[in-house]
Amino acid sequence: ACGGGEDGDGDSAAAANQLTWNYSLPDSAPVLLGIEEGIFEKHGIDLVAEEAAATDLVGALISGKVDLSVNTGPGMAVAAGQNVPVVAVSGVSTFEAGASGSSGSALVVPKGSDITTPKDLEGRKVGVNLLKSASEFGVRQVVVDDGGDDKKVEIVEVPFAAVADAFASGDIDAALVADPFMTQLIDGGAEVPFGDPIETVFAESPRLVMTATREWADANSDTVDALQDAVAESIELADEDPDKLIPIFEKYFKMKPEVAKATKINKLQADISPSSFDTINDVLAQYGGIAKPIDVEQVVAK
Amino acid sequence: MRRRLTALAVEAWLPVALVTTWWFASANSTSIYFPPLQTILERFQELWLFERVPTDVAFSLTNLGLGLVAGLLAALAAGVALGLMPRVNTALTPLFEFMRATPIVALLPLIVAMFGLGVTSKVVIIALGAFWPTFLNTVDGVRAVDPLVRDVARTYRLSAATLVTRVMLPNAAPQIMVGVRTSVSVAVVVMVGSELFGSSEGIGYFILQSQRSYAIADMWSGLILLGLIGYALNLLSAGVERLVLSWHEGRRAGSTTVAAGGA
Amino acid sequence: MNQSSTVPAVRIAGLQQTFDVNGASRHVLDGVDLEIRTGETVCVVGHSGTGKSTLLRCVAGLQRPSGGEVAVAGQAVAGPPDDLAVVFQDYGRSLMPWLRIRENVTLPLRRSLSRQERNARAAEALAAVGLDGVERLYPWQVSGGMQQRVAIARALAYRPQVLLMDEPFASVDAQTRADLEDLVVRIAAESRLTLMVVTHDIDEAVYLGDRVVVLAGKPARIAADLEVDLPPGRDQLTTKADPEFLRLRGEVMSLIRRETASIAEGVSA
Amino acid sequence: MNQSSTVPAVRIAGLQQTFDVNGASRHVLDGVDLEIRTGETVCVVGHSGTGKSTLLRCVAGLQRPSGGEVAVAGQAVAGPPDDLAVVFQDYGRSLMPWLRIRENVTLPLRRSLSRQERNARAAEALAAVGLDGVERLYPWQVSGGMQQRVAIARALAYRPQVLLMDEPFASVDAQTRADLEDLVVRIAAESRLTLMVVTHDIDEAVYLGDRVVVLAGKPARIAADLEVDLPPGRDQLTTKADPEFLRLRGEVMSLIRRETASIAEGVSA
Amino acid sequence: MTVSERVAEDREVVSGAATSAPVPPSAARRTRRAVPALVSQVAAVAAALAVWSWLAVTDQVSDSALAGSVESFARLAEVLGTSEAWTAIGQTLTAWSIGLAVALAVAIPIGLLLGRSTLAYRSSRFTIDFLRTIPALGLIPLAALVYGASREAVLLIVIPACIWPLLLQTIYGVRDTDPLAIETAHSYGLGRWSILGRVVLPSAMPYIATGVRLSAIIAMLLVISVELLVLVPGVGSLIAVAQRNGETVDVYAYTLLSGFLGLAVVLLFRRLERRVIAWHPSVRGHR
Ligand SMILES: Nc1ncnc2c1ncn2[C@@H]1O[C@H](COP(=O)(O)OP(=O)(O)OP(=O)(O)O)[C@@H](O)[C@H]1O
Ligand SMILES: Nc1ncnc2c1ncn2[C@@H]1O[C@H](COP(=O)(O)OP(=O)(O)OP(=O)(O)O)[C@@H](O)[C@H]1O
Ligand SMILES: [Mg+2]
Ligand SMILES: [Mg+2]
Repeated sequence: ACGGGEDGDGDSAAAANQLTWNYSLPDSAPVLLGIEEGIFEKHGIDLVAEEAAATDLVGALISGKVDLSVNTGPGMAVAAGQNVPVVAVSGVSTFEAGASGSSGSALVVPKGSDITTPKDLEGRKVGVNLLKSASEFGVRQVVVDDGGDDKKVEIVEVPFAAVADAFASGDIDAALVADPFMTQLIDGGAEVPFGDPIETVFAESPRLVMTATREWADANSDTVDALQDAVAESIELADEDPDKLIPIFEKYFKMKPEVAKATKINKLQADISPSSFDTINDVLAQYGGIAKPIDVEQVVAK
Repeated sequence: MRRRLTALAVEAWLPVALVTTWWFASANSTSIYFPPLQTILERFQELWLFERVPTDVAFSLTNLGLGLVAGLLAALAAGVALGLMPRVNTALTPLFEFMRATPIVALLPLIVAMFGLGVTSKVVIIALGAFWPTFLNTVDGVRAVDPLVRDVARTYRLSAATLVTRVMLPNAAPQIMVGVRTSVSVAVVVMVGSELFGSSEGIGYFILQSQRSYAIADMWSGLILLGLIGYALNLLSAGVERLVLSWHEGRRAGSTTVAAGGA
Repeated sequence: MNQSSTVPAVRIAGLQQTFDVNGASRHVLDGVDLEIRTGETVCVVGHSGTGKSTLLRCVAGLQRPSGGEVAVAGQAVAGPPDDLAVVFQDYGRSLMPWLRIRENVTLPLRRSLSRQERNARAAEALAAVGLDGVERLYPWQVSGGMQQRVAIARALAYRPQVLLMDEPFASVDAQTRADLEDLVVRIAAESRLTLMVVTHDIDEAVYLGDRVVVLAGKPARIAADLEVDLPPGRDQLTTKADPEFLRLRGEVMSLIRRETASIAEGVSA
Repeated sequence: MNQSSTVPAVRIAGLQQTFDVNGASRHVLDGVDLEIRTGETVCVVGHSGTGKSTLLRCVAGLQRPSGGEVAVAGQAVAGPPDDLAVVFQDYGRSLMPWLRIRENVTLPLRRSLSRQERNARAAEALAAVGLDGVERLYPWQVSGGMQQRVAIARALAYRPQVLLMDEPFASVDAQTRADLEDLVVRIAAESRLTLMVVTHDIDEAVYLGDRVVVLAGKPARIAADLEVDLPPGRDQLTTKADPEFLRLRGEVMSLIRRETASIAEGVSA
Repeated sequence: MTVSERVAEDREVVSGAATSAPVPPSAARRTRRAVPALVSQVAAVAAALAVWSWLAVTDQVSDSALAGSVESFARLAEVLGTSEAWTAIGQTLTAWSIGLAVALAVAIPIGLLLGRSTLAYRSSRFTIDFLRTIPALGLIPLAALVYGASREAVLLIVIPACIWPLLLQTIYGVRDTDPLAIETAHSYGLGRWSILGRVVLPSAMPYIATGVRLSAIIAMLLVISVELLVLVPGVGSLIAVAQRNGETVDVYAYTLLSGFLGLAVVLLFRRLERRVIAWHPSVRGHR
């Protein structure tokens, strides 16, 4: 069952349905809930979850360390742009705000800043926690959509934890931050002038997807179907009662109860289609995230 | 002339052999992590000769130079001072070791908070990285001076300046030089680390970006560039070393035994 | 002149030295008393391993005695006193291998003198010990005896008031040794140098010294302190043939031999 | 016996040695010829800096001569020959500071002997040079003379066939020196040791040597090679009072003095 | 008082004299001297903590970047009561010890060889200088790509990074061996390997010891850094999780923990070093 087969599990019959899965980002929580609630088991899949760093969602998959992983929609596009053979086997969330009405991230500015519209960012310095990512492209696109010139915006990488000090010292004029830092900053007086550029730009595009290598997905199309069903059912459960995710955050993300309670996730959606990558494809190609548009058919398991 | 050629051959055969092996072993590679060397070199030429020199390379090298100079000077001064004042050294050792043992990556937010996002914090980080190897070796080298040499210095009541420049530094020089050479390569490593945050240019930044976007050949080309920069810096320190340690080499060579000399 | 007759250049009183070795303690010096007047030359002789070098190191302030007192020019010694120079027994290691011979000699002069003066003094001192033309070599490029003479030159160029020498001529040939002895005698006389010389050559001790002190015993104390009553103005031939010289020489020799014998007995007992 | 009379233990022929110093070359040895028969003791004397140590180092295979040939036991020397031991002039540096005295002595013995045998040999050798009870000290914990004796003990414990000694008794007192001289004479006779001793003490050279070789000149060559024709069985008192001893002593002394004088002229010229 | 005097005086205070260990007149003096070393160390640490608290309390730096020292220590004490922390410490130490052991086993023999043979040294000089400048941090993502979040990824980064300083120190240590010591051994017929093992190695030991200390700490730093950046289970991943969740106090508590781990390692190696090179002037009389 293992794409790379490096695990060397000789007991192939028993392990036929045991799949290891790298999760990352709070949006993975509904899937984890499904595991806890036995939904995957019901679909004949024994999904074993291991956390991975958000910056490393492809390596373990390619090297066969795990069977499944998660990735972001833009991350998938970047990988596909370099012909990395990874495909989405199921959707999890989109860039739209979820049940809580918040996407959990926003562009914030220091208290009393004169920035009120995206165009005001021209000539300013904006911090994002990762360059060449949805954050950077989102910011650029909202500026352009507002009639501005994105080349006049200087975008630098700033760790979330350093944003407050960077504001205080005047190093940056705005920053795109996520929870729990967003809430901390807003509590500390920072303001949100115009919402979340990422949400605005990417909207219904896939935010979090479950991934596998193409080779694996081709060879295990039945399992892929079962996975999609299990994810869909898990999502339904999470949508019914979002509070069920709180213990998941505490257990799998080691969050403190207050933090877990305040954590918001995006709109959940298990369906995934090649065309849902169109926006991502356009924006990334526009700003150099990928050299040229990708063939979106390549990113999704058949 | 012939001796020069032989010397060159001695220096060059291993790298040439390694590169050749790499070239042929990777020629038909389809692994995304280990692209053919040919591809890497093509990218190298496109990227670094000399398109990105004024931006990424200049940015990184400036930080590196400033950080290295600051770090080494501080290490020499502090190392000699603490080598000469064992009591102070003893008092500060646990603190120093603790500071040294604390991963900078964990403190990045703090460093950004204290020194801002600009080049200052990068230079500070590089200086900090370059500091320790030279500092430790200097302290150890100064402390290891032959007790009899120390006695000579004491009885003849050498002035502080003479003691430091004529006795302690030359005595510790062999050990300081190891420290410097380690510092130089640590500095390059840390330079890359310093570009992990708050950057939009630099060789380290470029490498990280290449990795994130799976442009693996670009990443390799950047690593090769770093290796070359490191080698150049090492040549520089080797030159300094030859100058500083000429007595040392002469003494060694002067009494090389026949068999060893023939080897 | 008046002061110098009242305050001895070197005063050692009840000096004790014990070393801690592998947990046990080695008692090396036990109650050594010695006074050296300004301008006087005292030679210390004794069996190998008695404690001569240790005594010298205590006077030089390089070693803190376990007990007793040392004063140089009336000042209790707590660190190396001013205007005191030492020629170490292990001359090879006492030269800095990274400095050329000239720099080794001028090293202690850097405090006070200009570069030119320093070099002039070094040249003079090196010439005095018979070493011209090697200024620009490193110590490890010259022979053992030459190294030893560099160490002597360094001490002379420093122009100390008290000079301690630990077997300073051990590595030079007989002729050079005689020349160096005469050099030291001359300089000592000319500049009222207070001199303490450790030597294992009894002829040399009697020839150089105004007094010869025999250190002996385990732990060591001063076993004898002999005045050398020879006419002033030493000469290698006439002095060494003087009956008084021969008498003193014999006396010192028998003293040392007696000590050695009794030690041997002590060991076998 | 037959072979040893035909093949000399040490054969030096046309030995040249030049050093490269600051670009210029220093010509130290110029055409030295010397043969030492098995079991013979040859003492080398000469002015400080003539090239005695250099000569020894060439025989020991530690230095590649610039010209000429050296053979030990009929074998051309290309590296240190088997069964050859050296006592270095700079004994302090030749002892390993990280080894205790016993381990310093047993260091060269490792290969063939058991641990017990090694320790027994070391104890014996140390006792022979008058150093019992210091086995467990480090070299830097004992006096200069004691260090020198440790170096000698190491050479003796090694039981070489050829022993080269470079001013081996320079740092010990007269009495110990006499004892060590007798020790070496005895061992050399007992075990047909071929011995080459560099010394600056002419009495010692004549007393120890079957031959005394005078090295002199700049560059140096063998200026004289004197047979010592004294009755076998040396004794510190009788031998040194023998008229032949005194004659030889005088001859060597005048040879060296003449050389020194002519060098001094050379320098001033 | 000249500097050189002060040096010697200090030296005696700390080491009981380097050349020799004269017994001081009374034992009381020795204990009186030993105490200030500890006192001064405590004082230095206390001063540093004071500066830290001052920075945190007076809000020189924002709360999200710097937690107070008291809270951080309190939190550290708290987490040390959890099995989670100890598991992480175990994982980190395991990776650290494997990495360091491999580095030692590789670097010291090669260093001895390269230090003794000019030919080998010159042949490999370019390669070594080139390779050792390739930044460990830059390779982290590659290791992660190839091995994922696993101990292999950690070791792939840690081992080479530890080898270089150790290799260099060993080479220099070997080259600094007193030529006369080698000649002595050589003339006594000690073979190439005996000389290497019994003369060159002990003589180079002070350099190697510094190198081992350097490498031990570099290993610890990198193990934790890789854990942090790639989320390999261990102390580093605890820091990463705390950072991600914005729990500054936790970040500092775990950072303190990693600092203490490093400190423990260094103190351990200093101890070992004193035993191994007890004969060396810088250590003589310490024991
Ligand atoms: N490594 C070297 N480089 C340059 N010159 C050297 C070197 N070694 C020795 N010499 C020169 O060779 C000459 C002879 O030295 P050597 O040590 O053999 O003298 P020696 O006869 O043993 O003298 P001494 O009795 O003082 O020990 C000296 O003038 C010295 O300067
Ligand atoms: N650092 C030390 N630790 C232990 N013992 C020591 C130390 N230094 C000297 N000794 C001991 O003190 C004694 C006297 O040594 P010292 O060097 O004074 O002798 P010496 O009279 O100069 O002998 P020599 O004529 O052989 O040089 C020796 O027995 C030696 O072992
Ligand atoms: Mg002595
Ligand atoms: Mg010599």
